[in-house]
Amino acid sequence: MLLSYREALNQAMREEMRRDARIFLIGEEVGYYQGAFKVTKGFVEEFGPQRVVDTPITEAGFTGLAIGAAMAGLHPIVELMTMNFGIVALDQIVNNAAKIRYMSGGQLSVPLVIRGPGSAAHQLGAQHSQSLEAWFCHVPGLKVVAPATPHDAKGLLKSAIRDHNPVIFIEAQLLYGTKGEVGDGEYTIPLGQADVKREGADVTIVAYSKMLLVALEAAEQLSREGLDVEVIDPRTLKPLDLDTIVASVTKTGRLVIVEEGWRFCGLGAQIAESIYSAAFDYLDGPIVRVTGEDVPIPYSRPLEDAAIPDVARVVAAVKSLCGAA
Amino acid sequence: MLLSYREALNQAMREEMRRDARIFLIGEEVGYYQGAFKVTKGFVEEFGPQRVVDTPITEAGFTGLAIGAAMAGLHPIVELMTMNFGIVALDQIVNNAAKIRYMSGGQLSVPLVIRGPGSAAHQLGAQHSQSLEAWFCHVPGLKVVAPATPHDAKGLLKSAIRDHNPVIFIEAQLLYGTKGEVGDGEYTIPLGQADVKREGADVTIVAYSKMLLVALEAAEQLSREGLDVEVIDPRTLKPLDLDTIVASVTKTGRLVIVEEGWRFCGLGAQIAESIYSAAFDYLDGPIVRVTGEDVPIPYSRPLEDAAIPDVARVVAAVKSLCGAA
Amino acid sequence: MTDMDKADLRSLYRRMLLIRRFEEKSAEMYALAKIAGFLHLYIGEEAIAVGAIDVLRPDDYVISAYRDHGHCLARGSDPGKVMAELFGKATGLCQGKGGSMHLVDVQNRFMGGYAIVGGHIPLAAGLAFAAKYQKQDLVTVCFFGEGAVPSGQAHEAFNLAALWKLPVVFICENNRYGMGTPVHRAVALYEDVAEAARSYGITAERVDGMDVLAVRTLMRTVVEQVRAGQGPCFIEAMTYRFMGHSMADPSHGHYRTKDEVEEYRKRDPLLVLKETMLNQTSCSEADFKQLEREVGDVVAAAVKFADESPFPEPASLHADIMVGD
Amino acid sequence: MTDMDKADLRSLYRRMLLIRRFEEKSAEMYALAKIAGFLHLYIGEEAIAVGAIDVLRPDDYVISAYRDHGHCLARGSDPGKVMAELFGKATGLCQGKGGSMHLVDVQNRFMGGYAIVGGHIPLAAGLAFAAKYQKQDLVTVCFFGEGAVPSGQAHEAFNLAALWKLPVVFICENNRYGMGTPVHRAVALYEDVAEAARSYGITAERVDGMDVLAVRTLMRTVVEQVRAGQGPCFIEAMTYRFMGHSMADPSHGHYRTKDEVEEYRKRDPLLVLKETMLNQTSCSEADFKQLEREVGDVVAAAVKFADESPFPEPASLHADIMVGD
Ligand SMILES: Cc1ncc(C[n+]2csc(CCOP(=O)(O)OP(=O)(O)O)c2C)c(N)n1
Ligand SMILES: Cc1ncc(C[n+]2csc(CCOP(=O)(O)OP(=O)(O)O)c2C)c(N)n1
Ligand SMILES: [Mg+2]
Ligand SMILES: [Mg+2]
Repeated sequence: MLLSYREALNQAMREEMRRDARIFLIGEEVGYYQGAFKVTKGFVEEFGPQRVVDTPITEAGFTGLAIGAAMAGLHPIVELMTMNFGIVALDQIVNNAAKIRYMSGGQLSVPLVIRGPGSAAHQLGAQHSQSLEAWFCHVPGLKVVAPATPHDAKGLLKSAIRDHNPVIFIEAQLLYGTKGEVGDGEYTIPLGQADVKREGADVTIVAYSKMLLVALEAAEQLSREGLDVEVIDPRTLKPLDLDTIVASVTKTGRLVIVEEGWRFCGLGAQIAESIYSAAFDYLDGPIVRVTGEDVPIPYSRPLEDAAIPDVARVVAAVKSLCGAA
Repeated sequence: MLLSYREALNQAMREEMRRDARIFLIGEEVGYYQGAFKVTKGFVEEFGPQRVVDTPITEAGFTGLAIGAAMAGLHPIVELMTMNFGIVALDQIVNNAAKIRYMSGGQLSVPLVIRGPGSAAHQLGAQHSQSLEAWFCHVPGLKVVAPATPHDAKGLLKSAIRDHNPVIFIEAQLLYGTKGEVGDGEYTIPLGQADVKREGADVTIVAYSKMLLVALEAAEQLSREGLDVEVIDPRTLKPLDLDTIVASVTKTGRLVIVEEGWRFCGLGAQIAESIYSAAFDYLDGPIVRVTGEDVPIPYSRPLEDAAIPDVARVVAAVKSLCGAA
Repeated sequence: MTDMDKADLRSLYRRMLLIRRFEEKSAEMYALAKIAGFLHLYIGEEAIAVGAIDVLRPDDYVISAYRDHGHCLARGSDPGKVMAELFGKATGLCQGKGGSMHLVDVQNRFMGGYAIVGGHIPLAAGLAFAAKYQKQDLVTVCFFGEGAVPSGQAHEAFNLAALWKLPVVFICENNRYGMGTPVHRAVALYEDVAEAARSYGITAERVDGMDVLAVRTLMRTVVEQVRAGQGPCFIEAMTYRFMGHSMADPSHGHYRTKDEVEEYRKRDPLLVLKETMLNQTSCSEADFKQLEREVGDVVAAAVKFADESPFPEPASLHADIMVGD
Repeated sequence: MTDMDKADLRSLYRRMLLIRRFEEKSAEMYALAKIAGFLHLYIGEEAIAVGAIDVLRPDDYVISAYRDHGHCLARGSDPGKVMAELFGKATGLCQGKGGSMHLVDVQNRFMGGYAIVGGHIPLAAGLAFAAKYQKQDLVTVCFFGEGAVPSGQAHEAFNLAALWKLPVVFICENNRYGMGTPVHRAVALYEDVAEAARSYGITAERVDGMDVLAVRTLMRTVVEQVRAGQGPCFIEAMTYRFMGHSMADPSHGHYRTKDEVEEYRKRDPLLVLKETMLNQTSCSEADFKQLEREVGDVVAAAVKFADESPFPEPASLHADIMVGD
C-alpha cells in the first residue's frame, strides 16, 4: 500500500487507539484543527474530544499532565506541534517521565509517547528548526525513535505506543508528504533494530530521519561513479543497534555518519565513539561526520541550505574517505 | 593565597562588580541568605539589593529577565541554585540567550553569565544530581566553562564576566570547600585554554570539574606503579582547546576521558571523536571513556557510588589501556 | 480624540494603511515564493500596534512575538529593510538571518519578534528591569496574543514585574484564536483574560482594539503611570485577525465561519478610523486616495528594494554567532 | 468537630505525633550520618497532611513535593519502610533509589514526592485527568509550598485543571518562607496567595493550617465538591515550619528571628489539638503519655528495621530504569 509518512502515522495511531481505550492523544490543535500538520486528520471525529484532547499553549503543563495520566494507568500520546517546543516541557520529560520508574524503585511506570516533527523544514528560522535528538538520547530512561520512511514510521510508532516506557518519537515536517510502500495489515517493527536500507561493500553510511533520504540519494550518485555504498538507518536512536553498524563497518572498513543536528556533541559523535571502540581495528581511517553547521539555523534560504547537510556534501565526504576525491 | 573554591568565586564576582556597575547578580537566595551554598557571602551588604537580586522560584522568568537586561546593556550574573534547575530555564538559554545575536544579524548581544553547581553531591537524588554540560555544549551561541580548582575558578569567572557572550559556568557543590593557591591580585584566565595539570609520557587523561581531582589522584596512584600519566583539564568545555589534547596524545598515544555525566552522548564522546579525527594515526588503541553510568542517579550511597566514576575505575581504565591490568 | 488634529489622524491612518498594504503585498510575495517559512499576518489588528506605539518615546522599548511586522513598521522601521528581511536578503533588518518571525531593529528600539509562545515576555521584564536599574524613565511595551496568557513563562514574568514594579506595559492582543483554538478552550477565565494580570496586583484594562483612538487614549494614560514608576500595566485589546493564522492556514478555516470573519471585518480598524475622519474632520475621499497612492509607492519601493538586493554571502553563515568572532 | 468522638481525635493526634517523632528521629539519624542528602522536615505543618488526608478514600491519589515524609506517613505508609528509604536501604519504599525527597508508595496511592519546585503540579492534574477519563470518582490531592505558586508549571496546571474541571485539590502549605525568602518577596499578591487560583475560576479558601480539625472540616466539604465533579479547588493552609528549610539550614537563620519561631511554636498543631482534646473530651495527660509510648515504639522499631536492613546490591543499579529491562 502506497502511503505518505503522514498517513502512515495516522494509521498507526488510529489502529492502536481502536485497540486500546487507554490510549489518548493530547496536544495543541490535534483535534478540531486535525493537527498542525494534519497528522491526526479525522481523529476527533472518530474518537471524540475525550480521547483527542486540544490543549492551550502550555507544553510543560500538558506534558506533565500526560505523565501523571500515564502513572495512573493511561497511555498518552503527546503531540508536540514541533519538537522545538519540547524544550519548555523538558523538565517534565527528563525529571519526571524518564526518572519516575527508577526513583520509585519500579513501583510506577510511564507508558507514554511524545511525538512531533524535529529538524528544519524550509526557512522556519532559528527557534523552529532544531534537531534535539542528542539531548533526548543523553537521558537514561527515554527511548528515542526517528523513522525515515512511511513503513518504518507506522511499524515503529505502533511499537512505541505499545512500549511501557516513555518514547520520544521524532518525525520531520519535510517527511510528512513523502510516500512509500507500507506493509499491509497489522505489523510492528521492534524498537532498537537498525535497518540496512541499501547494501554495499565499499563504505558504510549511517543516517536517520530526513538525512536517510539524502544518504540514499548520495549512494545512488556514488554508485554511478563506481562506489558501492551501504546505507544503514538506525531508526531507533536509543537504544542504538550498534551490532548492525559494526557488522557493516567490519565489512567496509569505512564509515560516514550523517546527521542534521549541530556537530558538537551531536549523536554522530556518540555513534562514532562507539564504533571506534567496537571496531577500531577494522577501520581503514577516521570516521567522517557530515553534520549540521554549528550555527543557529538562519532564515535566508542560501544560508539555511549552507547550514544543513545535502547530497553534495555527503558525496564529497564519502569520496574523501575513499581517497577518490 | 590559599582560598577555597567558594571564596575564589566570591572574589572574582566581587572584584568585577566593583569594577563595573552594569554587573548585577540575580537568583534564588543570592542576597539576604548569602547564597544557598554561601558563594555570595557579603554581597547584598556590599552592593545592595538593587545589584544582588533575590528572586522567586521562577528560573525561566528570571533567566529571561536577565537576558532582556543584557540586551539593554547590563551584564547579569544569573546564579542557578543548582544547574539542574537550568532545565526549566532552558528555553530562555537556548532560544534567546544563544540565538538573539545571530537572529538579529549582530544588532544585539547578550553578555551574561549563568553559573551554579552541576553534577552530583552526596545523595541528593535523581533530580538534583545531573551533569548537563553535554546539552549546553551542543548549542551554538553558548560558551561553557567548568573549572576544577580555586585558581581556575577565579580567573575563568572573571573572564566569563568580561566576555560579551552568554557563558554557562558550571561549578560543583563538592568543590566549594576544596582549597588551593590562587594567584595574587588581578588576574584572568582566557576562556578556551586547556591546562596540563600534570605532565606525563605514557598516557593522557582528560578530565574536568570534580573529575579532575579524581584523575589527579589516579595519576598519583599510577605513578607509584610506574605509569607516567599526563592529566589535562580543558577547563573551558566549549570552545574546546583541542590542540592541547592532540599535542599530548601525539606524545602518549593513549587517551582516557573521564566525565561524571551520562555516557551516551556525553561530552566525552565528542572529545573522543574529535581526537580520533585529529590524531587517528597517533593512537595506539581505542580511547577509553570512564563515565557516569547511564542511570538516573540513585539516592542510596552504595548505588550512587557505583554510578559515578572514582579513582579505582580511572586507575583500572588506564591500566587496561596500557596493557598493565 | 479632541486633542488630535487632522494631520495627526491622517498620520495614524497612514501607518495602519502601510501595515495593511505591506502585508497584503507580503502575502502576494509568499505566493510567488519570494518569501518562505511561516508568515503571520497582522491584518485586522493594526490599530493596536499603531495606537499603542504612537504614544511612546523613541527610546522606549518595544518587543513582540512572531506576528511582528505591524509592531516593527509602527515603530518606524524602513519598509524596504523589513521586506528585504522577509525575502531573506543581505539588506534585511537582520541580514536575512531572522526572517518574518524575528524582525529586530535596535535603532528604532524594536527589540525583536520571538517565536516561542510566551518566551519573550520575560525578556520584556528584563528590558524594563534594565531601565529601572539605570534610572532611565523608559517604558517597555510587550505585545503577545491571548494564546500566550496561560503559558508559564508569561506568569513568571507577570509576577516578577509586579513584585519589582517594573515599567512595562503588557499588551495582550486578544484576537479570539490561537491558531485554531478559540480563547474559551485555552484560557480558563476567557471572559476576562486580564484577570491573569490582576491576580498579581497588576492594573489591567480592556480596550477596543479595532479603534486606534481608543487604544491610543488608554495607552497615553497607562504609559504615563508606568513611566512615573507605578509598576506594570496590562491591556487586553480586543481584536480579530482577518487572515489565517499563518499563510499555511486558510483565512477562515474550520474553526470559524466565513460569516464570523465578515462580521468582524465590518469593524476593520481602517474603516473605523476613516469614518471618524470623514465625519469629524475635513478629510475627504480624495485624501484617502492620496494616502493609498503614497503608501502604495512605499510598498512598491520596498518590494523593489528587497527584490533587487543580494542574498547573503555563504561566508556570513558563521558570522555574528558570538561577539568577537 | 462535633462529629468526631474521642477515638477519632486520638487517631488524628496519633498520626501527627507519629510524623513529629519520626522526623525528630530522622534529624538525629541525619546527625549520625545514617541519612544524607537533603532532608526537609515537616515539623510544625503536620496538621495539614493529617487533616487533609484523613477525609480521603484509600483509592484517592496523593502527591507532594520534597517535604514529603508527613504526607507519606499520613497516607499510611509503613514507618519502617519510610525510614529504610531515608537510610538508603534495599527495604525502603523505593529500594533506596528515591530517598527523602522522592518517597513513593503506590499501594497507599501516595504517588510520590518530587524535588523540582512546581514540577509535580502538572502530574497531579494528570492523575485527576486519568480518574475523570476512566469515569472513576477519585480525587487527587496535591501538596506544595507557597514558594511554588509563582512557578510557571503551577500556573499551566491550574489553567488545565480549571479548563477541564479536573477533580484535584491543590493544597498550598503557606509556611511563609521558601528557603530564606519570605512570601512577600516571592509572590506579588502575597496577602492572598489563593488569588492565583481564583484567577482561573478555581474556588479557593484559606484555612488555619495549625488546626487539624479546621483543615479536616474544610477538606471534607471541598473533597465532596470535587468528587461530585465541580472542578478543582485550592486551599491555602497557613502554617509555619519550626525547623530550618532542610538539615543544612539552621532552625531560625538570618531570615527570621528566634522570637518569631517561638511565637509560632505556641500554635504547635500538636498543642492545639491536645488542648481541644483535654478541654472537650475525657482525654487526660495519661492518654497522651500512652500515645507517646506507642508512637515512640513505632519509631524505634522503624529505626531498628532501617538500621538492620541491607543496602541494595550494586547489581540493582541498572534495574528498574525501564519496564522490561
Ligand atoms: C511554546 C510554543 N508552542 C507552540 C507554538 C506554535 N504556535 C505558534 S503561534 C501559536 C498560536 C498563538 O496564539 P496567540 O498567542 O493567540 O497569538 P496569535 O497567533 O493569535 O496572534 C502556536 C500554538 C509555539 N510557537 N511556541
Ligand atoms: C525549580 C527549582 N528551583 C529551585 C529549587 C531549590 N529549592 C528547593 S525547596 C525551595 C523552596 C521552596 O519553598 P516552598 O515552595 O515555600 O516550600 P517549603 O520548602 O516552604 O515547604 C527551593 C528554592 C528547586 N528544588 N526547584
Ligand atoms: Mg490569538
Ligand atoms: Mg514555604
